Amino acid sequence: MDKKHLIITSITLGVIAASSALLIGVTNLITKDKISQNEKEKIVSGIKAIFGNESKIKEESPINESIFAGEYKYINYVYTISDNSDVLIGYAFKTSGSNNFGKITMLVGYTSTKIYKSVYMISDEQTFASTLEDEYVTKITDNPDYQDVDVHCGATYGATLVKEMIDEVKGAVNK
Amino acid sequence: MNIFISFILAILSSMLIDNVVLSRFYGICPFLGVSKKVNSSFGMGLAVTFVIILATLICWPLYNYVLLPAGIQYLDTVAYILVIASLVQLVGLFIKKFSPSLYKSLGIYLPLITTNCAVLGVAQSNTDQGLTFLNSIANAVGTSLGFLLIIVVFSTIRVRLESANTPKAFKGLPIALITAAIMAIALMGLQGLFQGLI
Amino acid sequence: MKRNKGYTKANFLKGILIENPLFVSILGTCPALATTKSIEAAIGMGLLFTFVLICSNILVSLLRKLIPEEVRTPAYIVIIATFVTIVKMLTQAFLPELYSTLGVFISLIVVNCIVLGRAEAYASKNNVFDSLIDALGMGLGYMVALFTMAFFRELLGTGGFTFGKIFTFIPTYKLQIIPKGYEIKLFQNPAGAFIVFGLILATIACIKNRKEAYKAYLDKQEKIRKAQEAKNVGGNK
Amino acid sequence: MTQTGYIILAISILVGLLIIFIVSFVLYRKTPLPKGCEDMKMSEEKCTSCPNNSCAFHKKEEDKE
Repeated sequence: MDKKHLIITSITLGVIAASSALLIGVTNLITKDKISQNEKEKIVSGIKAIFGNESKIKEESPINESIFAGEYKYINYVYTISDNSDVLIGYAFKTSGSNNFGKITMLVGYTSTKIYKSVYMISDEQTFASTLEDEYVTKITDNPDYQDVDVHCGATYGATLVKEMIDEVKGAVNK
Repeated sequence: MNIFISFILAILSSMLIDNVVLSRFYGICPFLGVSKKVNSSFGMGLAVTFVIILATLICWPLYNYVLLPAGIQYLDTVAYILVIASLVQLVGLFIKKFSPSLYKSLGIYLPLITTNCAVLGVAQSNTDQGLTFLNSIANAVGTSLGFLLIIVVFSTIRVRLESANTPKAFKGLPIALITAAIMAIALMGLQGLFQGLI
Repeated sequence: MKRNKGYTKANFLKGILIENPLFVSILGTCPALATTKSIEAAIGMGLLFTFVLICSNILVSLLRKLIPEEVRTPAYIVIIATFVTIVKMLTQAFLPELYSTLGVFISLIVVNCIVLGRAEAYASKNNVFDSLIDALGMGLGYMVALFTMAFFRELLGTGGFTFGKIFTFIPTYKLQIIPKGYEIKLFQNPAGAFIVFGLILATIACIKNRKEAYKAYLDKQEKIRKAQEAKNVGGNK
Repeated sequence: MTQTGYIILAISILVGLLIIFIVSFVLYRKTPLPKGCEDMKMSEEKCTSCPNNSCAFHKKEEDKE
């Protein structure tokens, strides 16, 4: 391959790569804050699903800066929830964990009187996500005695992971 | 011990229950165009298995140790397609240079693998699902074995389909699709088998 | 096709009817079987696919004289991958519901046989306007094909059509045609996708056979009539 | 390593990947076929349906026409 031809090819490919990088960068600038805003909205709608429509986030902090600080495997964020007249009604813990079928991120809601309120699934990319959703998660939402819901439900590994997360949150709340 | 069991279960589940062709629909293009000869489809299956496992070995660390700390996860698809395409070319180069016999059996399929949806599908879903390294290897091994199994079984059935007297309109692809549907129903039954475990 | 007046119209209609990418040249079957669980997902997938196809066809035909012959495919793969990443980011931001429903299949457009095929077969040989029309035709044809698949799968699978679940700006509305307990759940499963796709291909093949048989019948009639006339002319002389 | 350091590292790795891909693509096209495989034929119908025009067997199709 003669020299000149090689240079032309590498220049054109370089221009294509640079222009595509530029295009991606520009779209990223446009969509970056919108995506994080979407995530925020998802959490707010989750909290509304757990604590009712008039609940709102009073303050939020990573777990280790909040009053529940400690050594946790799943919990990474905690939200204190209050209703419209700023009365504390409970806490929502954002937990995320994964097993060999995928990652689960969810919100676990506890009332201020340390009773398990409900669970909201933010993102469930497990392979058997739909079976987990129908067979287990719907059974433990708004069901105080989630302990005796059977874990063998066609998505056993996913269900045990969800249960471990709730138990860890229970430990944190009762601290 | 528990790790080993869950590793085997992950391979079994992505091989049989959540089969890549019949329930997740990655890799239908080669599945429909599979040729009648069993050894050629076996050759294609082996080539795809080799590329899937190699691709996962490279794509997973690339995502978690290069893209994630840099915060540019949205470039994952570009990175994966580059890795897979260059893998196919390098493997082809290697086979062409060093083993003509292997090239004779596998060489035909190498250009097809870049447009094979299963390879990129597995690499992309491994990181989208946030699997750990061990689990994504298990998923890759299970998926490629499942792909190999289904391709070989389907090519044997397709040989029988030629001699069956199907109605004129169903000749060729439509009857192959109906048999694939019956195979998918059979695999759906397997999900009950692992009800307690998976 | 030489550049006569109806070229652009034929070029556009080719994608939808004569060379429909899914039902005639059987390309891009992976997303077609997977994302046609509901009409909205199918239309969403069709829109994203058409957007990527149009952008990549335009850019490919713009650069067709610049890119040297032997590095054509890598350059096309890079261009298509860029547009797919852009589409993925846009859907994640503006249509999050569609993004979570389609999941991996948005990034699978990169390996979609149609996009690379059209880029190499058509866009690299024709000017920008023709490639744009070709991309529009192909994209619309693919969306129509996805829509028909999704129409049958959702009607039979869930007994009706739900709107507003994925495109959240439409008011949610559920049209129930088949009464609640009588729908066939199989069509929502993967096996149903194979059945619907197989049956549609069979009907197309049947129509084609029927047409050919009819034409053959007409030719036979024609031949018999000509033979008749030849005999009469021979007789009167 | 700061955030921008990671970004530069990631982008350089991606550019490296792109270069490896292009170089291997060109080399794959250049290396001659091994001795015994010149006349390898793909089954006819499969070759036409696959759109990968740059694949070696398509070249043979076009030369024939």
